[in-house]
Amino acid sequence: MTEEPKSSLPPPAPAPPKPAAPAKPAGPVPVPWTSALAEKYQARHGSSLEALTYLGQNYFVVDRSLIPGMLQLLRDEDQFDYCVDITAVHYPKREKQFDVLWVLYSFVRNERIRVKTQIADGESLPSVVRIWPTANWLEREVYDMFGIKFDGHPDLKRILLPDGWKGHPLRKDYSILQQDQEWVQINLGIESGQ
Amino acid sequence: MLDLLRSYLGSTLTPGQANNQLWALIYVLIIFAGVSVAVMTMNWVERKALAHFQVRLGPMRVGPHGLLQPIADAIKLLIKEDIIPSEADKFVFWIAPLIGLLASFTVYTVVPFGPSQAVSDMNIGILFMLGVSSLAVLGVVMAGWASNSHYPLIGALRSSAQMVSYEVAMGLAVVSAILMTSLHGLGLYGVSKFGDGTGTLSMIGIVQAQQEQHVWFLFKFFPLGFMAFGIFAIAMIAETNRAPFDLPEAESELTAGYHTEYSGLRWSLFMLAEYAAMIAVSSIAVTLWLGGWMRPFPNWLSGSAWDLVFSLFAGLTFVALAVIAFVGVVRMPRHSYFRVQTIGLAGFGLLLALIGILLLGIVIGAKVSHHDILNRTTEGMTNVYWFLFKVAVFMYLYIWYRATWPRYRFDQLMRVGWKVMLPVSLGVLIVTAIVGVILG
Amino acid sequence: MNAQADPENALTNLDLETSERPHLDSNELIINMGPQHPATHGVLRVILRLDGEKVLGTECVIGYLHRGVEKIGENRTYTMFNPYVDRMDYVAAVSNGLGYCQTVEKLLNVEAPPRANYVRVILTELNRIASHQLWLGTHALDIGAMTPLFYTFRDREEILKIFEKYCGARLTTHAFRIGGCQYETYRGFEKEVKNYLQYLAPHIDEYEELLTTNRIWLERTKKVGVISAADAIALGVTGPVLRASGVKWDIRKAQPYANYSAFDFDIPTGENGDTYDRYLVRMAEMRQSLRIIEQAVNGIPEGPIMAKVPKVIKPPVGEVYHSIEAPKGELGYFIVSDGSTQPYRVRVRPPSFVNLQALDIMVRGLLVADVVAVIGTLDIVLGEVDR
Amino acid sequence: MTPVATPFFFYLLSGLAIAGGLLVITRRNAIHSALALIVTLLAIAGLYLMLYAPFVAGVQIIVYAGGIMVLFLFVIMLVSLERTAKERQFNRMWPVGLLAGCSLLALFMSVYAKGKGLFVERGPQLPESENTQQIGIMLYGEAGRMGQYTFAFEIASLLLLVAILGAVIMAKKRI
Repeated sequence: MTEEPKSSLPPPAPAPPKPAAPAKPAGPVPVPWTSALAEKYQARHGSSLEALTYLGQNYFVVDRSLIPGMLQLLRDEDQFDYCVDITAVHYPKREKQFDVLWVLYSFVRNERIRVKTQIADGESLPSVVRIWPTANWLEREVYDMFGIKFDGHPDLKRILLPDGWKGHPLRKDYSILQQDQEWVQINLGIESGQ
Repeated sequence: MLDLLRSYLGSTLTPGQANNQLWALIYVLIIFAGVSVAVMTMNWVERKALAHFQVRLGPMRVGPHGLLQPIADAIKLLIKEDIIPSEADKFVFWIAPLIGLLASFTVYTVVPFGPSQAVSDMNIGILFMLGVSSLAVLGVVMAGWASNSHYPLIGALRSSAQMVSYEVAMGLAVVSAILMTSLHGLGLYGVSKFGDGTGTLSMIGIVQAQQEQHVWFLFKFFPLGFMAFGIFAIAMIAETNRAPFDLPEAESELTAGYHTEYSGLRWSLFMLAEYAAMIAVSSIAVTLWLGGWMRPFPNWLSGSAWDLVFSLFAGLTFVALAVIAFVGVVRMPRHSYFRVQTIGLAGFGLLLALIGILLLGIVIGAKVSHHDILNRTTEGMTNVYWFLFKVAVFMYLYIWYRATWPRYRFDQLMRVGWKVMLPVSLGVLIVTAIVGVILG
Repeated sequence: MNAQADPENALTNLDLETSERPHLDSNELIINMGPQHPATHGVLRVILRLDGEKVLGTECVIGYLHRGVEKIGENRTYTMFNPYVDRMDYVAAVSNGLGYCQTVEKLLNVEAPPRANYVRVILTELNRIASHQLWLGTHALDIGAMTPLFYTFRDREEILKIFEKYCGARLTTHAFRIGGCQYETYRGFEKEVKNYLQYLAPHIDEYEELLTTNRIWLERTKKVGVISAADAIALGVTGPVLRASGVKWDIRKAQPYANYSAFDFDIPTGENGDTYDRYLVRMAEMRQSLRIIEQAVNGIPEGPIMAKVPKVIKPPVGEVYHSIEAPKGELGYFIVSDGSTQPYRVRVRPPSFVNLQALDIMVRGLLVADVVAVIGTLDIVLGEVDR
Repeated sequence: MTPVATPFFFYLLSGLAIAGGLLVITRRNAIHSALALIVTLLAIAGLYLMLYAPFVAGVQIIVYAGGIMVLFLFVIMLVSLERTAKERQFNRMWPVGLLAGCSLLALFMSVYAKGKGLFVERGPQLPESENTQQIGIMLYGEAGRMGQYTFAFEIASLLLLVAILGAVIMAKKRI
């Protein structure tokens, strides 16, 4: 969480007031999460997994290699039977550019956790559609917006943007005013959509 | 000319029976104009009544209380561009609304507004009516197919299946009513032994049979007549594609069903045909089960005094409508913006009042002078009034249904048609025959 | 009558080959429902593959209303982004705002003052009623009953009037601010809300009178669009749709937020997971909302309505997922802060989007008319599906 | 009601019927053929009316034009027409068909020529109003007496019932 997004056109937002706000105490930081669940997975996976908690919200940061297996275990053994959301965050300065997150919930435990992993641009992830069918559209959206491919997805194609669109808008190097001019000209017959 | 008028008004025959082609032609023109006006009125009434069912006002802008709305609509539809899809089958597309219109207007040739107030009294009257109204489905099917588009096609498929299925139950219900014309059993209200035991298919003959048997067929062999009527009343809604059986034009599923691709005049012809068909099937129901032109309680409340009372109804209805209009005038906001509307509504009320007074005058004149022609006119007017009154009740029911019920699904519609209506109507027919033979 | 689909629209994600192929080589019909169709509640395009009128499979094509809300969020300050969320589920704008404000509050680690929470609950529950009313009207209209639409709109109007008096807007209200509510309640607010409670209860009876025991309504909704509890959970379906399948789960109870734990209310559930149960659940939810509002409006405390938050909102570095029970289901926000005035990433977990995914399994084997009913019963808002 | 312009209407209706019949076999589009067939059927109904047989005319309209043809159209609409429209209209058998048609026509002509005496100048002048009753008496008989065709009629209806049952069984995959 380092940089301002690199945007070719700055948003027309009023600049924040110059006099710096009184120095706030540094916010809370993620601390290790201790619970039976965390210990179980830490024991199983060791250093490739970190269990953290931040503002009362618990999450695992895991290595990419754990991904389908650990999620499968979470659902099968620990009853996280509801996949709330799948999403990603783009950090262009990092070597592994993408954080991919699974937000999970268990009805039985009434508990919400997140599983987070990091992947590099161009790397793909295994699809979890077989584990939670709801992942179908969610993974498609991640693919649409970030260009992250999910192996084994039954129908990985764009969902919100039209087929044939170039670029993945939620990457930080995609300006807010950018669009696929070529697509607009061909499909809408106008010079520009702006 | 006066002689001609007198010769007709003095006649007790329909123009067809009297073999009077001129009068037949005049009748056809009157009916054509009358049905068109009735459809426009129905249009306004439906919109207003539906609006009031649904806590809103309905048309209020064109004319006082939207009275001129149908005319505005008609003009708009006439001058709208008539779009024919480029992929459509042009000839069939062009002819389809005409077929529907033709079918629903031809039916009126045999509708008995009174014992002599019909274009013709055909020997096969009811059969003719059913036959011609069954042709209306051709217009719908052709329209749906000729549009060369998916939604109209599905609409056409639905309507052909629906109309053919409900025609069966409808026909059987009609047959049991026809059967009653020949059976002089126990009516709900008394025994009768008139006639020669031969039934009739003639529309006028059916009403006369009810007159002779002193019972509306609705109440004959209670509840058999009632059940047959119920079947017919349901089937006729399906036949005319109205809610809750309006699947062929279900706008939330098929955008507009078979007339999706139609616009302007051609579309309005479909609407005209639909409403004309509604009035036509309602007249069949009135003729078969509700005693046609007969006034209520002709036997119980008999005598010339009661005759007078019931013949005053026609004039009184107009007077009542005039009073409603005048109340509207009084309640109109006092503002220069509403001046034209107020004057218009007052004029309309005045017109209604004049018609009412004219009708009352005829009745009273007949009572006072006992002039033959005045008597005949009174009689004819009363007959036509009661016939139209009963039809109007049905038209109101159509609106009521539409405001109340959701739409059936196609398979449910078919199930109701084949698994409920058909067996019941068949059963009613058989039981009617048995009961008639035993009691007769 | 061209039965061939163009290759672009081919139903690739359906296993049609294995499921019910018709015995006879009858023509399959590909019908494009939408994006301009009266029953798709916006610009949803559903490609239907039909055998006669029977649905063999569907594919939803969405995105016609995509405005890039998440991208906009990254380019606006926290405060500036607040009105944008109203434009997602525009019939439940208050809920959207509540979810967003609470997520940012969580990120800032501040709590809205109690009075603000009460006002929030009242407005959010009123909004839930308004959303359900809109759903009921349009759903009934899709099934062919036109009258409920006008009844519900008449009553929804009163809610919108309260909103308008409170914050000046009727639909996209922007009622809440980060840290509480910007406006104190107007004079007579409580009285008007109480009057509305008195007014609405008999009117809900009126809706039910028209539909609940109506034979045609029963035939059209019972056993239509059934989704089992297991399927619903697997597909991530939430909200009334999930509860109608028998899962008694409501975030207001499971993980209470905004003082919901202080109120006494039930979670209505269904048994069969069909359209009729979903109808009953939503009707019951309206009544439960009335209960909540009544308790809230009676117990509304005095005090400040806005917590102390800095003028310039600069949450510390961190990331937070927070979700609320919107009228349509779980509405979640995942916000990543990099310590600047603008969110580094805003992710919205839209209930409509996820619920719409269930359309396919719900309508297979049903008729075209049922597709309309099922789209209605899912209660989707395309502004939220497409964002 | 005495008829008006009888010859004119006779030739008009006959002409319509023949024209419709020709269109049925010459149109490429099956829907157009079906519509032409409806014209033919309606024209024939008109001819029945001219023969003082209003009941038969009415039944002709209800059953053929209103019922059967609608089902025809229903089926045709479900079948893809693009292919049939491109196919050859007449197959190689047309000389045979023409021959058969011509011989049938010749047969009719010869019957008409030989048995001219059988065709009376004017048809039986049954009163119009009696027609329906006459049919009823023929089919069902009067009080205490069986009709001329009662047995045949009932047999025919039984046959139709069997046909309906057969159709249902064949169409339904499982009962």
